Amino acid sequence: MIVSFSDVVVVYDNFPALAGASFEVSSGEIVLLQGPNGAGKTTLLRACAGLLPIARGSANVLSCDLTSDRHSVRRKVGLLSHANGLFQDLTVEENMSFWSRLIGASNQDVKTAMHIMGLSDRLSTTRVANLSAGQKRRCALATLIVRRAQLWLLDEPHAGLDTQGRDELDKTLRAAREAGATVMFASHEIDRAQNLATRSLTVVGGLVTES
Amino acid sequence: MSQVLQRTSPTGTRTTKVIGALALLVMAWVVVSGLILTPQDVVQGESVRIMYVHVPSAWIAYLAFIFTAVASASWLISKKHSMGFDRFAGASAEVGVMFMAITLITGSLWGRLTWGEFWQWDPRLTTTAFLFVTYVGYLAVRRLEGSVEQRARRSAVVAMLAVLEIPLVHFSVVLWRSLHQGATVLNPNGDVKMDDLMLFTLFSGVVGFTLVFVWLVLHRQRTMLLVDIANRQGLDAAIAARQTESLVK
Amino acid sequence: MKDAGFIFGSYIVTLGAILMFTFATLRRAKDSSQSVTEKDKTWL
Amino acid sequence: MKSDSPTRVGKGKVVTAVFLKDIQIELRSRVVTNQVLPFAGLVMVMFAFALDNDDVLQRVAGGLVWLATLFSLFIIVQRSFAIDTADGALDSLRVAGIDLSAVFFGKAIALATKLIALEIVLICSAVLLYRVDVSATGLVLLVTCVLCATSGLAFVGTLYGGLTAGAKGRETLLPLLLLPVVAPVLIAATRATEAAFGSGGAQTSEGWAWIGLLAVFAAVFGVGGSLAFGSLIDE
Repeated sequence: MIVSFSDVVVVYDNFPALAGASFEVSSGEIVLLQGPNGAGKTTLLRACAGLLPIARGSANVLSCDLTSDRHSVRRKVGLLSHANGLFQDLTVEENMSFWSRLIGASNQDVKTAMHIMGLSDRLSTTRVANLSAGQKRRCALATLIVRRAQLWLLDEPHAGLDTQGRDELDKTLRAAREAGATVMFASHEIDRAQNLATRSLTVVGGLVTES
Repeated sequence: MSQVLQRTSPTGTRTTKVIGALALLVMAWVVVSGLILTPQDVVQGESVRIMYVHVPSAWIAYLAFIFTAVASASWLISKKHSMGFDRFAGASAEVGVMFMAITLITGSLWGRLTWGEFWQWDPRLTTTAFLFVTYVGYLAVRRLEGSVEQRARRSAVVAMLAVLEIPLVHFSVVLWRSLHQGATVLNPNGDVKMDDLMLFTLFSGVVGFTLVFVWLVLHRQRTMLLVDIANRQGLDAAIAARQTESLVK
Repeated sequence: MKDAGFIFGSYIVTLGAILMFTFATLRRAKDSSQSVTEKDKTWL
Repeated sequence: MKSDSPTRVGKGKVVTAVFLKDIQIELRSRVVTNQVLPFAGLVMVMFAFALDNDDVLQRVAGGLVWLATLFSLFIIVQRSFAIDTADGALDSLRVAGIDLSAVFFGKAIALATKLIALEIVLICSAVLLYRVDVSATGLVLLVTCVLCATSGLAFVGTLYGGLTAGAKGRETLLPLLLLPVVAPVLIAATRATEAAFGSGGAQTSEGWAWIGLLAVFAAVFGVGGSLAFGSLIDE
């Protein structure tokens, strides 16, 4: 199992965002998380990345026990959250090279990722602050591609992207899967998402059910 | 017995009752003896009476911060990270901050009478003031949002940093005052000739304040546990309420 | 007594602060103990 | 595309990357250069208005330089972490699984660089506005003092800046936590600077005792900070 949650409770400021979530994800799956706003999808993804303390239950991601150690899992996952994690005053290229230097990725990987996301040429020397929302999202996705994570966690990756960007994203995720990665993503673009996913889970009221 | 106790105070036990009664008794004695029975000092005059509350509160304040540091270190070192250490550190710091405030106020009242000034830039005073501000900051860090474990980790680390900071503050102030011998005021502390009753009253003060400290920390720490438990039970209800959201759909 | 204001003042500050802290603590204990069972009060 | 995670990066590389990133952002956004520097310079002019006496100004020049540095420190520290929290980059740093003590040193060195730029301006303005003279031996003392004091300030600034980053009420919490800690730096750096300026007939040799204190402070919080930063910034 890549991810295995059992009765997991995650608390934000006395609010149980996850209220006993149980599910499993096995290797090579592309899992869609669907559910209304505030259902706990974002919390679920962040918890998988080892960013949130597990208040109750047991959580195991990539053979790391999150209840005792939330740190060793982080190197193995890639997280795309609502925020893009970019520095507004730096150009696309500078952002890319910062994040790739931190994880020791090669220049070739950076170039490839930028090419995939259509960020070469003029855009690469544009400051992130001057990009459109969709272009920022592409840049954030490019930093994620460079990571070569074993588990991809994406929070509404389709939001803000144009059709072409969405196609590229879907292609990228399928390629990652073929290379042996596992993907979990939340989306409200149900048709496109279901087309991409191999399985879908519904998150409501901090609980996870098969759908 | 415990039923009666519960009605008066849910955090009380027979031990705390005994400590509390003893504390009341000793404190009453300190007040009576300090204000009425003891004679005035040859050098300090009547102002020596302030010493019977000032010296014990200073002692307790420093003791409290040592306890906070030791409890925080124990929390960090212990494998289980027992929350008891964290609550103890927090309770001790709260009581310590209160006694530090008392120390600073009574000290400046005493200084006004003895030196003619409310404040002297003397190393001990200055360090005490910085210690006070540092632990007010520590309490502010404890109130930052987050889980019980986050609170414990953050505040334990901040307490350890305070342990690094205080000697540096003290040393820098000592060095500062020794190099700049500006307005040195006769420090009458060493000149006090205390008779037996005065010494006994001071000693009783230390005992009485220590009893008060123990009583307060025990109760405060149990109160913290009660609050944590109540929050946890609130969480149970919140989880149940959260789960019903999925049924509505 | 000379300087009585200062001397009584320091006693009042000291005892007053201790009493206020005591009552605040007891009050908070009472407020939050309503729902807590005897079993959880490990000190009893 | 292979799915093995990239090899772990050396600490030095992370320090350099974080340092360059912070400096690059400053060079682009010019917040310190265009806002903090003029603010600090203005403070020095205001002191001159308030004290309005050449002799007094010469005497207190050292203290004013370091007081203005401290006030600016709060602004620079908050800015330094605002760039990381603005678009969730701090989360990305956490998930990157890198050694957070490397992030601590990278940010501290960048902060120190900004502070030194600021202090040069402040000291120059003290020389120009307050008519302070610095001898050659005094200059050696002054440079050493700036380096030691700045490292200490940068370490504690980064440490407590990280603790309060993203917390509610950080604008007031940061000064509350930082002020008592930096008191030794204020005292020591001021005395050393006064000795270098020869304020009030102080000898240059008097300043070196204070340099020792500044160095100990920097060392203590350099080590303490690298140990504590990770657990403060990352819950």
